[in-house]
Amino acid sequence: MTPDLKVTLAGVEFKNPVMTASGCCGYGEELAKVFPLAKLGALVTKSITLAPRPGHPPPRTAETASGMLNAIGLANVGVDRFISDIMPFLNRQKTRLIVNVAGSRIQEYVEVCARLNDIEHIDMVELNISCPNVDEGGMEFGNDPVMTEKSIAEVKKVLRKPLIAKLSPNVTDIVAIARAAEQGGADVLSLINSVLGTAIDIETWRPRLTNNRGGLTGPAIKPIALAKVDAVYNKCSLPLIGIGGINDYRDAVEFFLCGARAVQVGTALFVYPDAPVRIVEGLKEYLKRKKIKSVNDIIGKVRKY
Amino acid sequence: MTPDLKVTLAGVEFKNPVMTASGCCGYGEELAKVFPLAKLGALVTKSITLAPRPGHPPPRTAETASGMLNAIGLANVGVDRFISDIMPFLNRQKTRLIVNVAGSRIQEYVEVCARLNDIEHIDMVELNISCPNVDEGGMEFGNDPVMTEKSIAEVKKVLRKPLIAKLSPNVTDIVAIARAAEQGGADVLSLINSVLGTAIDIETWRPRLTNNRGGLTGPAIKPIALAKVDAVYNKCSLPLIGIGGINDYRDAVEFFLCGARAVQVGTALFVYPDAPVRIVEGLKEYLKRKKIKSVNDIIGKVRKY
Amino acid sequence: MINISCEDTVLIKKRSLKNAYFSFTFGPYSRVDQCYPGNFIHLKLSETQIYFRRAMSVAGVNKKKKEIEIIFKVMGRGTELLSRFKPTDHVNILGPLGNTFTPPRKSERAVIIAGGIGFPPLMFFAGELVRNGYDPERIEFFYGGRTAADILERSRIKKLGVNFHPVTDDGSLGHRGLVTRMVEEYIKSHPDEKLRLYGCGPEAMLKATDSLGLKYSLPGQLSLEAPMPCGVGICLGCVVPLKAGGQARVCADGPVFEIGEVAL
Amino acid sequence: MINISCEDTVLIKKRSLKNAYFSFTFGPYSRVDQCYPGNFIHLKLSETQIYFRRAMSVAGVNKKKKEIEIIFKVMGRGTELLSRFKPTDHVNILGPLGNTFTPPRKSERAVIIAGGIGFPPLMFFAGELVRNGYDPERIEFFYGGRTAADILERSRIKKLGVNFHPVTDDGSLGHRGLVTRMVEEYIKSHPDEKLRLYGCGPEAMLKATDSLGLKYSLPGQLSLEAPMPCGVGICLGCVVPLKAGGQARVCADGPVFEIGEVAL
Ligand SMILES: Cc1cc2nc3c(=O)[nH]c(=O)nc-3n(C[C@H](O)[C@H](O)[C@H](O)COP(=O)(O)OP(=O)(O)OC[C@H]3O[C@@H](n4cnc5c(N)ncnc54)[C@H](O)[C@@H]3O)c2cc1C
Ligand SMILES: Cc1cc2nc3c(=O)[nH]c(=O)nc-3n(C[C@H](O)[C@H](O)[C@H](O)COP(=O)(O)OP(=O)(O)OC[C@H]3O[C@@H](n4cnc5c(N)ncnc54)[C@H](O)[C@@H]3O)c2cc1C
Ligand SMILES: Cc1cc2nc3c(=O)[nH]c(=O)nc-3n(C[C@H](O)[C@H](O)[C@H](O)COP(=O)(O)O)c2cc1C
Ligand SMILES: Cc1cc2nc3c(=O)[nH]c(=O)nc-3n(C[C@H](O)[C@H](O)[C@H](O)COP(=O)(O)O)c2cc1C
Ligand code: FES
Ligand code: FES
Repeated sequence: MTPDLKVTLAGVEFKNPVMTASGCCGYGEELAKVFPLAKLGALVTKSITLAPRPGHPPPRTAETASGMLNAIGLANVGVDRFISDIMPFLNRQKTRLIVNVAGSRIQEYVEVCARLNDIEHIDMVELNISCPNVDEGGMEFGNDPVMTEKSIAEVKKVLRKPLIAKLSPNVTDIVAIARAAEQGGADVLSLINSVLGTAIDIETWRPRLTNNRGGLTGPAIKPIALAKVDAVYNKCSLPLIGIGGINDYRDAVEFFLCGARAVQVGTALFVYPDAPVRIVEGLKEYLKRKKIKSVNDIIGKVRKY
Repeated sequence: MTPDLKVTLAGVEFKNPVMTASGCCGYGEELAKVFPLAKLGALVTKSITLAPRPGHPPPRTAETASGMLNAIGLANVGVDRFISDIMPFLNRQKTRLIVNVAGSRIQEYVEVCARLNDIEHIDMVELNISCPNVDEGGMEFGNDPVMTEKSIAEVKKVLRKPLIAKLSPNVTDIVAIARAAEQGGADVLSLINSVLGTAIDIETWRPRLTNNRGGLTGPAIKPIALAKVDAVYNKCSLPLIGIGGINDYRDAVEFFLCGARAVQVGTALFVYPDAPVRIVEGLKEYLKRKKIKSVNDIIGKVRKY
Repeated sequence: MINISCEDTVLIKKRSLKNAYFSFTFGPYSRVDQCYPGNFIHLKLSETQIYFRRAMSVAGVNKKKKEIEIIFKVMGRGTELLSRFKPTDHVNILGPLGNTFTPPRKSERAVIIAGGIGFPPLMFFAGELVRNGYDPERIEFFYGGRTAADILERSRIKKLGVNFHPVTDDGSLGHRGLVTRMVEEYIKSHPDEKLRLYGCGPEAMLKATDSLGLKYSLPGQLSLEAPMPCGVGICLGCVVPLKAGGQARVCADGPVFEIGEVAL
Repeated sequence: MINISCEDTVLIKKRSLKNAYFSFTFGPYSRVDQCYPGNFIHLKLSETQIYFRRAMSVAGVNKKKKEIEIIFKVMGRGTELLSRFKPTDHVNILGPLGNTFTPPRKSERAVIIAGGIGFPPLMFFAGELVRNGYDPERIEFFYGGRTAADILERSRIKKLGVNFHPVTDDGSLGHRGLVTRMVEEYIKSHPDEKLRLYGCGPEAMLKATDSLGLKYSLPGQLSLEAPMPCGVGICLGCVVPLKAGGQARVCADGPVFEIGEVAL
């Protein structure tokens, strides 16, 4: 008997709980050369903004101990070209599709979501609220409960698809942010986005990123991400998607045990582009070995001391 | 010509800028079996509390990708036995001595500091304000600017030695905390303490620490620590001590370039107990190679884009 | 659609060349038939020691034995670790990646300009041209280095029958001077030939080659390098600015670009 | 005061034993003269691949050749990596660490109880006793395992001249049953002898040995294991609770503890 990997988030059923993480899989075209995207629980696109963005100048990634720093700067084709140039490809893929949306003003989030509303194949929208809010002088939306609630509420006014709010880890009290997101009307929470970090070249005395600082991701941050999921689980009623340093099925299981109902795989894709497929296979084996029928049976089952 | 490694913090001169980090070198007795403590810029003791504390039951450490989690739980002999049993040993060491102090009530910090006041060989006190504040329901002192300022101000009322405030990284806005510490009367800031994290055993479904969560340290967190030092540098007028994932002289140089005037070495001691000696040697070579006279000449010299 | 594999192979042959250069042969590799000159492979050197893969150009393939060769120089942590691999050690290969050199037309003369770690793909390219019937006499293989010790695999290149032009800074082998200076002299002394340039090597060499192409209106291609987290086009870490505006990913849109295309 | 060194040594000899066990000999190691039975060394296996060191008991030393031996079993990531080391590979040794077994008095009979990865230090201990003039006939070496394949280095132990008592769960070698059951029978059948127990092995074995010591009022020592981040006493990660209250660090206060001391 093969274990059941199906999970349901906000009424949407996913064939398995393993998704790509935003910004780590482009729009899926390159990964499709490595494995059929139908093997994914869902594809999450890189962040889409209203206008196209070139991103920061290179270097915009750097290798660190068991991880990486990036300051890509939300490089993307913009929502119009996403719809005209990319969606035809995505429409042909037999996988759930989650479009990640970013912006620097609430109105930008709202406009992008409004344009995505009528595209049938898009199953959910994930809001990247870890962007600096231009209106509020650069403070990130996701670092403040009030801004979090407000931006989500505004988006929910126009969006007819289920909404995932993606939380930043760079906050004192992530539970307060999670509750604000719930209050604003989010249907699902995904956590975490990257952790603020930097690195310096000691020969040139230059930061390793032209943006001077960036986001730390990869195995190094897994303990941090896991603690955030653990902190939020049961502190609000929304289902959680765990993200951060997931490299193999073992990492994924840790997130399920801490309360994640699905996981996203980011940086690991850069090393093993077929990592999600490996994780799905590993999960099946694990559940079989443990004689557990469904992945749902392990969610939140960590046995705290 | 050997480069000058001397640095001065709050009027105290250190023969070099490399210190041990609190909790990672006991009270120095074991390290003295590996190298003469006189080679250190300073020894920073593990956190001393008013009463002795056994700490959490084992397991209280776990290995992670390029790092470790710990929840030792401030195990220490208490201030009285520290003075009677440990100080005689420390008095014989020809090194600067910084005593780290912890507590769960402001009054506890104050009382411990009062007892340390008259011990001549103690050069400075470092306040670990990353402990849960019992009076305020467990919220960490260091996570709130008001509590930070208040606890430091109360300690400064009794303490006649220079005071280092050790900051937690687990906050939205570390600059606000740094400024509060300055306002409260801190003379030096050290950052960072460990990053909140957890890990789960997927066979037993148990957290890997009996405390369920702990602090992440080691190379994994270096980019995070560096970004915090960079964020605080020039945003308040206090000298900074950089801590977090420093393994070799290259790591130390990154911290100096970002504005640290000294560094503390923690987790690396567990792998190379002579790491501080290696770092001092490496620093000398580096400055020589770069034809730089003094380590002070590289502090804060990162060339931002 | 699926054409990139991610597979474990074994180090079969290790040759230590001069100057911290090594030739490694891996196999069996299922994709040898899909490896063309310009393509590269992305090597996972250790499960946890070094996080990112390291990119290496295909330096040769043995289709019958299903073996693939790379030639690399020890530059830093990754290549240092790789150099300590021993036959029977495993390595995970992601590939083949990137685009390929466009062969010259029959009417054209191929002017190859190699330097440093840029020579392996060009040696592979020259070899494949010859194997596919292109007249080796119409290949000018310029190869620059500081001293004679920097010019590797000489007999192997000469055996192809190409016109081999080693150039060294100190004159210890071949012409003395900068390789691109020699190429310019060659161009100037062959005004009536249709030349096509192919460059791979240090940044300064690529820039000079690019300038030569533009100055003398010669077509050609340059193979670029950039730190590559993913190698497959999904991280956007390896972008370079284009002269026409916008950016290109060295891994997925390159590594081979037309002369004049990239703002070097 | 300074007596712990942190030095690079080279793997000189690698012997593959049964059941995923290996004997590794490193050298030259400057501290061979300071290594006593019970001591352990802490091995840094890779600069970045695995962060923590791994603890291994000293299984033997060759003072003249300045060589040190460990015997280990592949348990997880670290020992797996170690098992793939080849002669000439480097490893950094921190040591010697921990305390040592107290030798029995001349009037006492040494009852050694070894199991699993606990046998190397006890084999070293028995050998050193004999070398120092202790009558091998007065050493009872009990060694338990599941099957015959778990009882390693038999001829080497026998060569010491000790009374060797292999015990296996399935009876495929020596007595059939649990090693501590056999030890209890031995104790009961030697009521007039002064016995001193020495145990190292799986937790259940240590517990049973501890109980035996308390039940029959026999002195003795147990060598414990615990995950050890630092091995030198500074991280407080390896603590065990003491029966008298408080805690002890296995690395710096142990690994050898008196029977009845630790709350197992
Ligand atoms: C398409 C392509 C093909 C290549 N082919 C070859 C080849 O055939 N032979 C050869 O010797 N080298 C080749 N290189 C360069 C080789 O990838 C680098 O020398 C190697 O990555 C350096 O790694 P390191 O860990 O030794 O150095 P480090 O400097 O320690 O590496 C640190 C980081 O920088 C990156 N990096 C540093 N320098 C380079 C560089 N020049 N190019 C790309 N990434 C870099 C590494 O990936 C790593 O992330 C190629 C590079 C690319 C992009
Ligand atoms: C004082 C002492 C002496 C030892 N002597 C020997 C010996 O002579 N021969 C031998 O085969 N083994 C010995 N061990 C046990 C050996 O250290 C472990 O088997 C080894 O650390 C497991 O590492 P791993 O990476 O293979 O396993 P993993 O399970 O992958 O290790 C993960 C983590 O757990 C720790 N760990 C796991 N199991 C143990 C354990 N039983 N003891 C200590 N740490 C553990 C590791 O240090 C590491 O941090 C000794 C342990 C100690 C404390
Ligand atoms: C190169 C890169 C680009 C990213 N771009 C985005 C993005 O555009 N939008 C977003 O919400 N998250 C982005 N992220 C964050 C990831 O989606 C994910 O939250 C983070 O990387 C942690 O997961 P990981 O450790 O598995 O990579 C990016 C991460 C990386 C490494
Ligand atoms: C095992 C362990 C115990 C620690 N105990 C203390 C402590 O008692 N007081 C304190 O202020 N910091 C303590 N720390 C934090 C360190 O001083 C340091 O801030 C942190 O480990 C980051 O530095 P590193 O990455 O170099 O270890 C402890 C860290 C570790 C790993
Ligand atoms: S290396 Fe990732 S896009 Fe080129
Ligand atoms: S292992 Fe660190 S105190 Fe024992």
